[in-house]
Parts: sequence; C-alpha cells; structure tokens
Amino acid sequence: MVVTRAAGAAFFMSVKIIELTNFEKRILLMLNTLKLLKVFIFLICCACLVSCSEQPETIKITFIGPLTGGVSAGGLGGRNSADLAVSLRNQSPETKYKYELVPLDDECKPNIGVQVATKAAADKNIVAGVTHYCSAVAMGTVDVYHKFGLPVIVWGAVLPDITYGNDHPEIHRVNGTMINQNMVAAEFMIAQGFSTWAVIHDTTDYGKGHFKYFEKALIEQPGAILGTFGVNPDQQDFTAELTKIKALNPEVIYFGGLAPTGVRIRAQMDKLGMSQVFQGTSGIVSDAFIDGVGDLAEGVLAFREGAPTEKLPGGKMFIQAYQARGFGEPAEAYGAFAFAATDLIIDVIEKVGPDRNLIRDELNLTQGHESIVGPVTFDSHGQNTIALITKYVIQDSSWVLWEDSEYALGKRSLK
Amino acid sequence: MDLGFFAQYLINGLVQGITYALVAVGFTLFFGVLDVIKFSHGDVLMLGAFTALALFLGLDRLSTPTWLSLTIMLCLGTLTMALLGALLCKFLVLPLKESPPLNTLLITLMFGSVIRESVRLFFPNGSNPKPFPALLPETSINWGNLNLRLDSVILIFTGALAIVLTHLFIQKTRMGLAIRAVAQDEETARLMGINFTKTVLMTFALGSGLAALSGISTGLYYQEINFSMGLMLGVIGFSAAVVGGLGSIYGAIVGGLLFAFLQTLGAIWFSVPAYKDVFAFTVIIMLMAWRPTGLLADRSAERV
Amino acid sequence: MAANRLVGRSFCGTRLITMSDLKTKLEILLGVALCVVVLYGFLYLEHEWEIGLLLVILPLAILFLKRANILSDYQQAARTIPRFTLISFIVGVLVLIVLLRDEHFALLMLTTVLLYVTVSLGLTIQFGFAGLVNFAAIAFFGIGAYSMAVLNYHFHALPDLLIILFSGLTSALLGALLILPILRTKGHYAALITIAFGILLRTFLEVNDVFGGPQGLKVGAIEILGWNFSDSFPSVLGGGSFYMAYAIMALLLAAIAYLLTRLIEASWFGLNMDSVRLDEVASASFGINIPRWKITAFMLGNFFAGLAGAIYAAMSGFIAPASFNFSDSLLLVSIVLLGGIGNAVAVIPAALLIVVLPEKFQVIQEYRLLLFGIVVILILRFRPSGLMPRGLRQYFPRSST
Amino acid sequence: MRPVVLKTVELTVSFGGLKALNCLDFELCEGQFLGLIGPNGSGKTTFFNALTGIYSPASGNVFLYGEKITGASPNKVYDYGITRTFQRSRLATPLSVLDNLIIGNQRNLNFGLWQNIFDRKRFKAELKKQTEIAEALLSRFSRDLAALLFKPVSSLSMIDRRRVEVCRALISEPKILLLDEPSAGMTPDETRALMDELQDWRKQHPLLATILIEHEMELINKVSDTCVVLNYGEKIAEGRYSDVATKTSVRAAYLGED
Repeated sequence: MVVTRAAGAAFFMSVKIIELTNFEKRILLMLNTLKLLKVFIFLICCACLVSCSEQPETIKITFIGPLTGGVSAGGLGGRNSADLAVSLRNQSPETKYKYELVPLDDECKPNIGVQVATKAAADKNIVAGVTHYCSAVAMGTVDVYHKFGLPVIVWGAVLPDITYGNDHPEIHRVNGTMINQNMVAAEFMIAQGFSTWAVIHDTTDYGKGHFKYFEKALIEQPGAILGTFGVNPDQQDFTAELTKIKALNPEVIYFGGLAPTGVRIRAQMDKLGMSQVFQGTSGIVSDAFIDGVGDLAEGVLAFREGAPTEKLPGGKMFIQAYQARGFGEPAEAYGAFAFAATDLIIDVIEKVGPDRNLIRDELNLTQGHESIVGPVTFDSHGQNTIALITKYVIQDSSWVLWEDSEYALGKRSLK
Repeated sequence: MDLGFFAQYLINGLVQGITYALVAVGFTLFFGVLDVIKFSHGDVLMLGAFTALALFLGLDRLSTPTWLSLTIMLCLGTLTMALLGALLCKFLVLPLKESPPLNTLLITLMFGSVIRESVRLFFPNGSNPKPFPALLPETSINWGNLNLRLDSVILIFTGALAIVLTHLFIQKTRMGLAIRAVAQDEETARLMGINFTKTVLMTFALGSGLAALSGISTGLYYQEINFSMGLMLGVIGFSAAVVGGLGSIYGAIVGGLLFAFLQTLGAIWFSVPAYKDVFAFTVIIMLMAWRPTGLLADRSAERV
Repeated sequence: MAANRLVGRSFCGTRLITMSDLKTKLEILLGVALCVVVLYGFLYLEHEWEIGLLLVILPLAILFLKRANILSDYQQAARTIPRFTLISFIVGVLVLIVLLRDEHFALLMLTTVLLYVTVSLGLTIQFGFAGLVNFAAIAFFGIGAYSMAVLNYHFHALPDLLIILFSGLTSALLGALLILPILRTKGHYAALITIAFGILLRTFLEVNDVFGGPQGLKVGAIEILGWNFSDSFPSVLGGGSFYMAYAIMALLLAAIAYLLTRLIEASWFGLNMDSVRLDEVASASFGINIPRWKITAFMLGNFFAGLAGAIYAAMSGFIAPASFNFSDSLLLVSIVLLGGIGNAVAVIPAALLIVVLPEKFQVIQEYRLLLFGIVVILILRFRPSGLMPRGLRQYFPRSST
Repeated sequence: MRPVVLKTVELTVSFGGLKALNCLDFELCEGQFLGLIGPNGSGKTTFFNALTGIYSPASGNVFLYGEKITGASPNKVYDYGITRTFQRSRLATPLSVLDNLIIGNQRNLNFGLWQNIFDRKRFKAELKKQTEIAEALLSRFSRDLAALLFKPVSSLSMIDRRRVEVCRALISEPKILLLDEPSAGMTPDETRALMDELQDWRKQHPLLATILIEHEMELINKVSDTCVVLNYGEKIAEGRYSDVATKTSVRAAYLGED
C-alpha cells in the first residue's frame, strides 16, 4: 500500500515540475513518450506487488541464535529443538492456533543481534521470541525487546545481568545463570577433596563470566586458584599456557568456555603429559566435546543448569522425537532449553491468545510450569528460580549423571 | 626458569613456528610470482585437513594399516589441495591479473569463506570440532619437566624437510628456475620462452599443497580440527610472511618462528595470556615501522 | 581560439532548462522514483517469495533503466548539473525515510547502510585517492563508538553533537599512532599494519575490563535540545519510528561526507592524493609532499569512520568488542572494491548490497553466508573494476555539447 | 663564460659496497645543453637520482648557484627549480593529460583549504588559468595533443606520452631540466621531432640548462653543447662530442675493454 503512495509521490513530483512551465505541452510530450508509459507500468506493477503481499498469518514465534560462524553448533541445535516444539504442537489436535517459527541468525555478534532483534520485534505478526545463545548478544538486545514490548525467553545465554541487569518485564530466561552453576560446581569439587585449581577461560563474556563467579564461589570454600589464563577462543595452540599451568601443578584445571576450545585444551594437555582433572562448564556439555577429544574425555566433569532432561518423562520424549526427526545437527546442551522455552510460550499463547502484552504478563506469572528441564518459575526479573544444577561426568564416551556414574559409586576414580 | 620448562616452551614454540612458516611460505610464493595475496590460504589448509580426515574415515573401514593410511592421507590430501590451488588460480586469480591487487585479495577471501561455510554445512556435523586420528607414535620421554613426544619431533622434522625440499625445488630444478624467473620479471621470463601460466599454476599448486601438509600436521599434532581453524592461521601466516619479507622463503621461516616466539613470550609474560596476541601484533607493527619491507626482503632500490 | 573553446566547454556549467530537455528530466525523475520504489521493496519485503521476485525485478529494473536510456541520461545529468547526484541522493533517501517511517527494521537497515556509506567514503579517500589500504576500518568505527559510549556517560552535560565530533576526533587521533609505520611501508606491508591494529584493538577491548570487557557497554541515546532520539519521532513532524531521527542524522552525515569527498576529489587535494597513489617517486620529484597527503587522507578517513561509529553506538544503544571483527573491516573494504575503487557514488549501491543482501538471505538461514560469498565472487569475477568504475576527474560540472 | 648553475664536488653514491658514482666533479652552466653518455650501468641515472634527492649521496656535495643542496629531499629539489623525466615513463596513466601537467606545476598551485574546498569560484579561476597554461604549452609541442587535454594518458601513444612527460617537467619553468633517455621506446623520427620541439622551447627560455642522458650518439652530437662520459661511476671524459668521441678511453668503455 505504501508503495502506491510512492508511485503517487513520484507522479506528484513530476506534475509539480510540469506546472513550472507550459502545462499542456508537457503533458502531450509525456503521453507521446512510450518509454515513459512503460516506466509507469513498471512502477505500478511494483506497487501492486508490494500491496498484494499482505495475507492472513499464522501465529509467529521467532527463534534467534547463531546459525553461522564459530558457535553455530549450539545455535543450530537450539533452532532444531525450537522447530521441533512448534511442529509437535502443530500436530497436536488440542492446539487452538497454527504456529510458525521464524528463525533468525545473530551470528553471535551484538550488532547483528540488535539488527535481527529489531527485525523480529518490529514485526507485528511475531508475538514472542526464544532468543539468544551468546550473552553479549543478549545483553545488547534486551533493551530492544523492552522498547518494542516483545516478550522473550532466553534459551541459552547465561550471564546473570541479562535478567538481573534490568527491570524489563519482557525478558525471561528458562536456563539458570552462571552464578548457580558455579556455586554447585565449587561445593561439589571441594566435597570431592580437590583444593587447587588453575583456570583457563576464553575472553568472551561466557568464559570470563564463568571464571568470575567460580572465583566468587570458591572464596567461601577452602579452595585456591593458583593461576588464571584468559585465552582467545579462536586460538589453536594452548601449549604455552598449559606449560605454565604444569609448573603451577594444580589438582584441577577449570575451563570456562565452549566445546571447540575445550576440545583443544583437553587434547593438548595430553601432549604435555598432564593428567589433571578437567572440569568444564555447561559450554562443553555436548557430544561434540566427546567426539572431539576421544578417549581423553574419560573423567571430565561439567555442570549444567536445569534438571537432567533424560530423567524427566517429557525429556525422554524430546530426545526420541529429536532423533526421529533426523536433524542434521545434534541438539547440544541447550537444545532442551530452547524446546522448553518454545513450549512454554505456546502454552501461554494457547491460554491468553496471541497478544504481546497478555503473553508478557502471563509469562511473568509462570509458577512451577512443568517442562523438560524441570519446573519453571520466573522471579520478579523473569529468571527461572528453580535452578537445578545437574552434574555430569564423562564415562565410557558419554555424558553420565554424576549420581549414576561409576565414579560416584567409587568404582572409578577421578584422580 | 627451570630448564625443563624452558625446553618445553621451546619445543611448543618450534612446532607452532614450523606450522606458521609452512603457511607463510605459501604466501611468499604466491606473492613472488604474481604479486598477489591469496587470502583463502588458511581455509585451503583447513580443507586439506578435512580431506585427509575423510580419507582416513574411508580407509579405516577397509582397515588399512596405519602407515599406509597415513601415506595415502598425506599424498592425496596434498595433491587434492594442490589441484584446488591451481584451479583457484586459473579461474579466480589469473583472470583478475589486470585489476587492482586488492580484488584478488577479496575474491580469494570470499572463496575462503565459501570453503569454510561449505565444510561447516556439508561435512557431517561440520560445525563441531572433529577428532583427528593419532597416527604418529606417541612414545614420549620425560626429562625433568620436559615431556618430549616423538610425534612433535617427527612433525618438526617433516615441516622443516618440506620447507627445505621446497627451497631445493625452487633453487635446483628447471621448474624452480622458471618460478624464480617469473618472480623476477614476468615480461622477460615470457620472452625467454617460459610458459607463464604453467609456472604460476605450478606455484599455486605447490603453495596450496604445502598448506594442506601443514593442515594435516596440525591435525596430527592437536588431534582435533575444526572448520574455522584456518582463519587465524591464515592471518598469522600472512603476518609472518610480511614481517619476514614477502618473496623470500627464508623470510617466511624467520617470520613464522618469530611470531611463534612472540606469542610464547607473551603467554609467559602476561598474566592474561590473551594479551599475547596484542603483544605479538604490537611488536609486528613496530617491526614494520623499523623495517618497512620486512626483515629479509630484497631491499635493492626501486628502479627509477 | 582552441583554448577558449575547450575551456569554455569545460567550465560553463550552467543549467540548461530548455523545452527539449524536459523529456529527459522527467525520465530522470522517474528513474529516481523507480530506484526509490525498488529500494523500498528491497528494504521492506520479508517473505521468501517476495525476495525471490525482487531478485528477478532488480536486474529487470536495471535493464529497463538502461534500455530506456534513463541510465545514460542520468549520468549525463550528473555530469552537467551541479550537485545533481547529491541532491537526488538526499531527496531519494528522504522520500524513503518518510515512506518507511513506521518500519523500524527497514529504517535500522537504512541507517546502517548510510553509516557504512560514510565509513566507505572515508576508505575511498584513504584507499581510492591516496592509496592507503586500511583493513582496520571497523576498528576506527569501533573507536568512535566506544568514545561515544564513554564520553556520553562521563560528560553527560556536553552537547551530544560535540560528543559525536569528539568521537570522530578520538578515532583520528588514535589512528595517528599508526602514521609512522604507515608512512614507511607500502602495499601489502601497509595492509598488515592495519590488520594487526584491528585484531589488536579488538583483543584489547575484550581482555581489558576498563571499557566493559567482552560484555560490552550500554550507550545513551543522542539528545539534542531536549529531544531524545530514542523516543518516537515528534508527532508534530508526522510521527514515526524513533529510528527516523537517526536515519536523518545518518543521511546528513553521509551527505556531508559525500560532498566533502567529491570536493576533495575535484580539488588539488584529490589530484595530489591520486598522484601519490599512482607513483610516489614521480610525485616526490614534482614537489608533492607525500607524508602530508597520506596523513591527511588517513586521518580524514578515520575521522569519518569515528563519526559514523558514534552515531551507530547511540542508535543501537549497545556495543561490544565482538561487533568489531576483522571480517567487518573486510566487509567495508569489499564495499569500496565492489562499487569501484575511488568512485564516491559507487559506494552507495555497494553498501546497500553488502549490508542488506545477507539480511535478505535470512530466509535461507545457515546457508546465507555461503550464498553471499558466491554472489560477491561472481560480481568480482565478472566486474573486476567494480559495479561503477571511477571515471576521469571532473573539477566542475560541464554542460553537454 | 655564463654562470655555473649546478655543480657537484666529489659526489659519491654507493649501494652496499658498490660505488655507483665515484667522486664525481661536474659543472653545468646557464643555458647549457649537456649530454650525459656512458655504457649501461655507468651511473647516469644514479647521477640524476642523486641530484634530485631520490638517493642520498654517501659523500660529496651538490651546489645550486653556489648554495649547498646536498641530500635535499626530492620535493625540495623541485622547489629549487630542477625537474626531470624518467627513463621508464612515470606518468599517472589513469589521470587526464591536464591532471598530469597540473601535477607538474605544483609550485604555482594554491593549496589553501579555503580556496580548494569552500571558495570554489576562486578555485575555478585558478583551474582555468592552469588549463590555459597547460594547453598553451602542449600546443607548442603538438597541436593534436592539445586537443587531448581531457583524455586519460593511458589512451595516448608513446610519443604523446613522452611529450606529456617533457611538458610536465617544463610547465613549472624550471632552471634545470634533466632528461633521462627520452628516446627510449620511440622511433628515430619521433625522437627528432621531440628534440626539435624542445630546442624551440629552449630558444625562448635561453637560461634553461639541460642535461640529457641518451644512447643515440647522433642525437647527442646534434643537440648537445658539451658531453660528459661516465664509466663505472667515474667521469672519463668531458668536452664537445666530436672531441670526446674520438678519445680512446671512451671507445674502450663502450667496447667493453678495460
């Protein structure tokens, strides 16, 4: 419609010029020019095209995460999971509306994130969002969602400030923050009898944040960090850092970062003949880590927010359904959260209808909502407070719940 | 510092330095013959490693003995990349010969990102890091705090051998002579009856083969490869080639070792090792201010 | 006398408004309108089939303009009528802004394009005129953005226009650190210095917590005379998205940068910069002070980048080191190359392509970067000197004969 | 005897261990046309480069009207009134003929920010003046060339490029003109035409001193007042061409004997 206006404006402008001098002659001239007519027809066609593009819509939910670039594995897993949630609900006969997932790529870059967040938030047909895997991107976009009033649930970014750094009622998060994760991690490790750490973290918000909260958590415990090494996530070679750590001789190497970097560090530890316990964060809870490291993965520890998916009835269904759909990429650690967030949003829409404000308010009232990552309860900042932290250990090339592992039973030993 | 740790740093740095040097030699060769920078070099390296991995996975099914798969991986991986390099040169680089040199840089860069994205999308589960088989003997000697592994030593020697062979090839063979002639003066070389296109293609094949070799040895060493491994290696290799002096093989070696040395030094010095790149690149900028045409480049005055 | 005739031809740049000219004028107007409509579609359309259709229309439209001789008429007009390009650019974009006044996202993209145009104009001066390769454009953009964030936070009392200016200056001054190595090196060697600087700066911002570290910084909105740019556009002026204010500001900046670039090109400054680029030895032998022109070009280009960065930071409200990657610098360089090195007009369509195209590929999700790479390769391969190669220097518009 | 314009005393330029110029004493008078000859690699172009500040001499001095200008930068040398052409054409080929000539007239351009960017009227006037100067100069050499003022140099023929290069060196009305093998790449006829045009210019600017590096002995014989012969960076002979050409040392140098 607006373009019809554009064509009108163009016509108006041309008329205006004509008025400047002899009107009739000009009109004749114009009519005589076939060329001009053609252009006009062309313009009108364009205008029609644009105005015809309005059509009845299904209810749209956006998914935003990194689909290209270095951490796209996590993003693609999340996208598939959200997609799965939508299609499962669409298949169900109880569902009132038809849903459509609009996946957008934030490339894990804040500027692109703001761009696509604006795109989603400004689109009236999108009523809610399942957004962001990278914390820096989420930090940049929360204001955008607030400004446009788009209710979103963060499905992967773990920086506490995303929910706690603002009072925006639109922002929610199903996954826990790195605070809870590291508290549990520190307590657990101390309980296992470890007391000295060396920390390697990548210098992104993810790794650096994890280090910060792990350090905080350790202050309350009788543990000591002997050395900290911030590294570039693109870095290939870590032998210099590891040699330095070798000289410090800690009991545990704490790694704050994502699987690709973690794989390199664990593999290179072996090169230097280091056999310290490798303790990771949620970022390495992925089959990619085990695939990448191979046999060296045995005994690696990691922690993840949320209840163990595989133990919950809905979770089992998720894992099966995901496999049944035959996605090209695995769900990765946060796929379950993306699924849970999408499912929660659809539940809310089913209840209150496709209206952003109603969805926002209803989301804020969420109390003990059952999901595949455990019950979800949002606090006043929209943060899921039921911060179950699951402890994992790699046993025989798969992530095993600590409680179920042979390590917990004393059959194997970490040291 | 403890002597063992010192030796350990030295060995680590040497492995890295040789890898950088291998990449830098490629940059230097391309620049030598065509005055172009081929920025997809790092991604060719990555593709070489992935080709070798795919070969291995195939051979593994046939349960080929280790030494044989290793040889096949090395030969086929290197040859495939050499072919790719030559094709790239023929269809993307040579046609742009008359346009500004930056165009070549950009087109190869985009080609690199096409390679990268293709591997990410079309290699099974390509966006995740892939384990690379440990095919080299893993015997290691512990000597105080030094853990010297046989595979590191083998890789250092292989890398060095590859560079020496490249050098000999360029200095002693007819083809090498042609490459040198083209590098010195294209027109004169043509007048002397040298097949220009063939020589350039050969050089690109050679450089890309070296990249594949360093990709495979990176895989063998770190036992892990990923689709974005070529990005940083490409930039560092380019830096090494420039600091050493474009067009000089010795320069590439010196540049590669220097860069690894700076990074190691930075990692030791700074409490936050990520500063090591800040440090290395700052030193590079200062070196460039001091020696504007690189450390070892031919500094003969421009002909006026 | 022959001399007089020649001189007369080249300097009598008076507007010829004659009857026979009218058809041409109308055509040009329609051409501009067509461009606006197509651009509108380009920025506005979202659906897969619409974009597909647009991809068909776009070449058709270009073919149309060519077939109807409108393109050449337009070029003729640009050569003969003073400031023709600038005015049609401003008017066209203003119309676009008004048309898109409620489309937040399209306005955001348009503003980004305009800011990238500004940076690319800076690169045109640096690289297209003086021959200085700058692979750290996004770093200088980032310096401007960070200065904006820090200055706006600490010196809130200062008027924001002044802060934007300071951000540009900071960018130029920090760039001055590189002057010595840049002056001493040439070609690929100089390229390395800027590459190193770009990587170094990003790592520094990320490792160091002074400027927010990897988590980034929030940036306050621009406020001029009590008008907060992040509020909706004043209803007195017709209302609209809050991005409208930024879009107009970016348009103003891009227009000034464009005007300045063209004036530099059409003066002895541009002449000397060209000479420095083409042959340093010859230039020096004819008294050209090479450092002077290189420094001027380098500082000015970085100044442009800094200004654009400052506005960008205020508009997006948030900046983080991860936004200022080496790959973004390459994107900017590719705008200049794709457009046609040294041609100030060419960066406009090129920036549009490079910034908006990947965004339009969102429908193909993870395959979009792959396709983008292939498109750029094809353009470079078959238009090696860019979409609109630079022509001869024209000091003043000249009337056609 | 006319006053000495340019004088070098024991001028030495060395690259590493190699002495490209060795203790060269040299004098050039006002209005003189001096031919500089010698076998390949004898240091002729090096001599030009040392004079124009592209190479800095290892030792020795250069005097211009008795004033020491040793080691001056190339743009300083230009300001002193010494211009040159290059053995391999060094024009800015993508630029127009006019642009190239204006580049040669740096000294007389106003580089004020105000005039260049803001006061475009005054700039227009200056441009007009420069265009007239350029056109007048070109038409002295070739009327056809003057018509190509607004064409890119890359579209010009070899001889026209040479002409533009010579004009670029002359447009600022220098005191000393250094011509480095202008005949390279041209037919003898073209060379002769160019030299005639140059002689014509010299008639109107009698004070212009010229040094010509040339391999065409015919040409040297025809146009030069005196000759200097270089070999291995040293002056081996000086005088009228007819005298110099007969010297055994010169013949030996050219025939490659020791």
